[in-house]
Amino acid sequence: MLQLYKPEDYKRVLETALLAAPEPLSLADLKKLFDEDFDDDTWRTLLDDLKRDWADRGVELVQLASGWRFQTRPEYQVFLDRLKNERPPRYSRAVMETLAIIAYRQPVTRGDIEEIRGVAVSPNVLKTLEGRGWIDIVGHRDAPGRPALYATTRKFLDDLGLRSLAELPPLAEIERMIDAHANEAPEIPATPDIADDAATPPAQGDAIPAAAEDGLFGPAG
Amino acid sequence: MLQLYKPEDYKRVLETALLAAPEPLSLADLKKLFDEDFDDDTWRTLLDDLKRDWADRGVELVQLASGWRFQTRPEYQVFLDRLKNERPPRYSRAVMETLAIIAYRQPVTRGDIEEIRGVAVSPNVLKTLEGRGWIDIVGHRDAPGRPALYATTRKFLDDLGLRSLAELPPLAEIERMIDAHANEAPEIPATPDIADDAATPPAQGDAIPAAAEDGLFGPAG
Amino acid sequence: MTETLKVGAGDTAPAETHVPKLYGEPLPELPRDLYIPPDALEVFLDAFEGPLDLLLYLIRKANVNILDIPMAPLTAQYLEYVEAMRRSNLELAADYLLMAAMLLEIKSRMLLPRPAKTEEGEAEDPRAELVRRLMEYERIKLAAARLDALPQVHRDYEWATVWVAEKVAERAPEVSLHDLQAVWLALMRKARVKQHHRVQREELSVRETMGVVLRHLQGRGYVMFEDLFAATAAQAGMAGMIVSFLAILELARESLIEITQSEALAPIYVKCRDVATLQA
Repeated sequence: MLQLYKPEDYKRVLETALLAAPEPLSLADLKKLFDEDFDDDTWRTLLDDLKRDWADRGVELVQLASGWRFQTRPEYQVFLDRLKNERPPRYSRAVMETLAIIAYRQPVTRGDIEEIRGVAVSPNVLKTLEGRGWIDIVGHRDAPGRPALYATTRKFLDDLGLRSLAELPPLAEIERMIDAHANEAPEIPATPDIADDAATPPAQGDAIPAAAEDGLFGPAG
Repeated sequence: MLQLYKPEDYKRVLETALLAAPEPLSLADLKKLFDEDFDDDTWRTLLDDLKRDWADRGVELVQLASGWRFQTRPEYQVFLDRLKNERPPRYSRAVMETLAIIAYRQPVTRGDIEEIRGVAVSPNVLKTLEGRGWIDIVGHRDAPGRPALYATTRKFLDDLGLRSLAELPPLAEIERMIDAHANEAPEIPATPDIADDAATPPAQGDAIPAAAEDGLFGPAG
Repeated sequence: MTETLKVGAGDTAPAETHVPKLYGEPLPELPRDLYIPPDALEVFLDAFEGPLDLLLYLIRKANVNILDIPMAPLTAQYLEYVEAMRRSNLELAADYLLMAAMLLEIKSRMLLPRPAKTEEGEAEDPRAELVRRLMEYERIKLAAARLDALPQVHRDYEWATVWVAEKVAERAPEVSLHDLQAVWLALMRKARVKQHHRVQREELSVRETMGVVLRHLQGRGYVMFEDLFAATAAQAGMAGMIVSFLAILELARESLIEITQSEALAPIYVKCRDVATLQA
């Protein structure tokens, strides 16, 4: 049998028991581990020490009402979620279309969105996207009612793994795809320059909303 | 979201995921953790490194048939047993011999098992092994009655700490030992361990009573 | 090869003495280790997994060569065991009786002269099948013991199971670039279908497009050059794009718009010259 001499040895048994236990272990449980009968101060020292050992890890030792247990830190949840096979919830069609319109046509007003979608846009849709931190208001159009102009945020780029809006699937390319599908017959040869121009997204795409925010390119007035 | 920069950061996520996973994680699972696509060498280095980090602990990182997993070292079981209300039962010889036949001779029918053991196989023996998830039916032999063919599962390998059937204690070695023993002149005492192994009736506690186990015939007349 | 099984030297003589006869055949020697008190017989029986296990025990105990089993004493011992069970009114497993018949059959065949050698070599030994089965069983028996010795989860070790501290916050829907593109593609396709007849009816003219461009620029300040194309191309495809280009050139020539570019290859921005006068 494994012999325990130093405090380290006891701590190792403690750690092993806590890592293997499916339920929190009370101090009474933990005391069953060893023949020796430590006083509560010693136990406290052992457990505090162990807690400190795990201070910089993805797992931490916590004390709950029913005892001690190791548990994952919340910051690591996002990684653990990736291992789950369950499908993540999805946004409604209205939310996705609105997001796509804002992403590709920003800055746009609610009216613009409604015009493209052909239906009224519920305030909830915009609230959902604002709540997620993916869109925000970058200004107001100089038009009757001064409607708010929406654009996508840096968080939207981060969450979709984009460095800039320039990395969105290019518009011109998408439209060429539509053309290829829609009017298969009359192939109009495009002048290379124009096609290239249209296909090349702006170099600092994400600079546009920012610029509008700064008032540089904001509504003329 | 937590940003990962150094190999240490990745290792910490890996460690957290492996400690929290209810099942072994395959390399394919682990690859889901990160956006980055590491090559297999990098993965091997990360995992080997992590394994080394745990070299002196009561818990170790092991590679099993279905992936990687943290498990406690057997030396610590004596402590962990003190926290348990009941010890898991040891399987009877009937169960273990049936398991050995399935493991080494798979796929086999119940008839094959009876032929090798020389006694009828109780349905309870197969049910015990199926209940543990160690064997299952993988097909039927094209013979009268279409008897079920049994084979061992991935869980059997996982639960016994094996990566593949190739890691089973080799039968060939056992055969050499038998041969070595058999070829000796009868006057010369046999290799002690073999003679002991083979000639010592099992401890009573191990054996399920034959009457209950294999079904008895009427009194000999 | 002696036909008697060696018996452990320490064995004490049985208290009971009678002439051992099995099925009328006297035994050459008493199989001493088989004299078991009747109440212990059941325990003894339980210790064996079947006739093969019992035979292996007898063979290993006597330390004889499994490839050259002395059939007479082995059969005698086995039958004595079966007889003892019968005397104790223990129920006998069919498997034990079947083995008894097999042993007797082999023994009787051993007494017959061996048939002539076949072309392949020696004639088949009547014991061959029994030996094959005994060796196969012994292999499995050892394998079972080895398997049992392997560390087993929950018996010899445990899986590490760290609690996953799930956040209470509900999981946000995930959106991929692909989703976004697919939605946009569908929107554009729908828009095209809607506008198809209009485009066919109306002739694309440069002047009309100049109005579209101006309207597009209205109140927006600087607009990306590309966005102007995107706006018109959505309506009339490649032909529309060419017309838009001409319209923009014409607007610039008429000083209605301002086109700026900070440096070569930098984005080109377009802006209305006089927003106020163009406001509707």
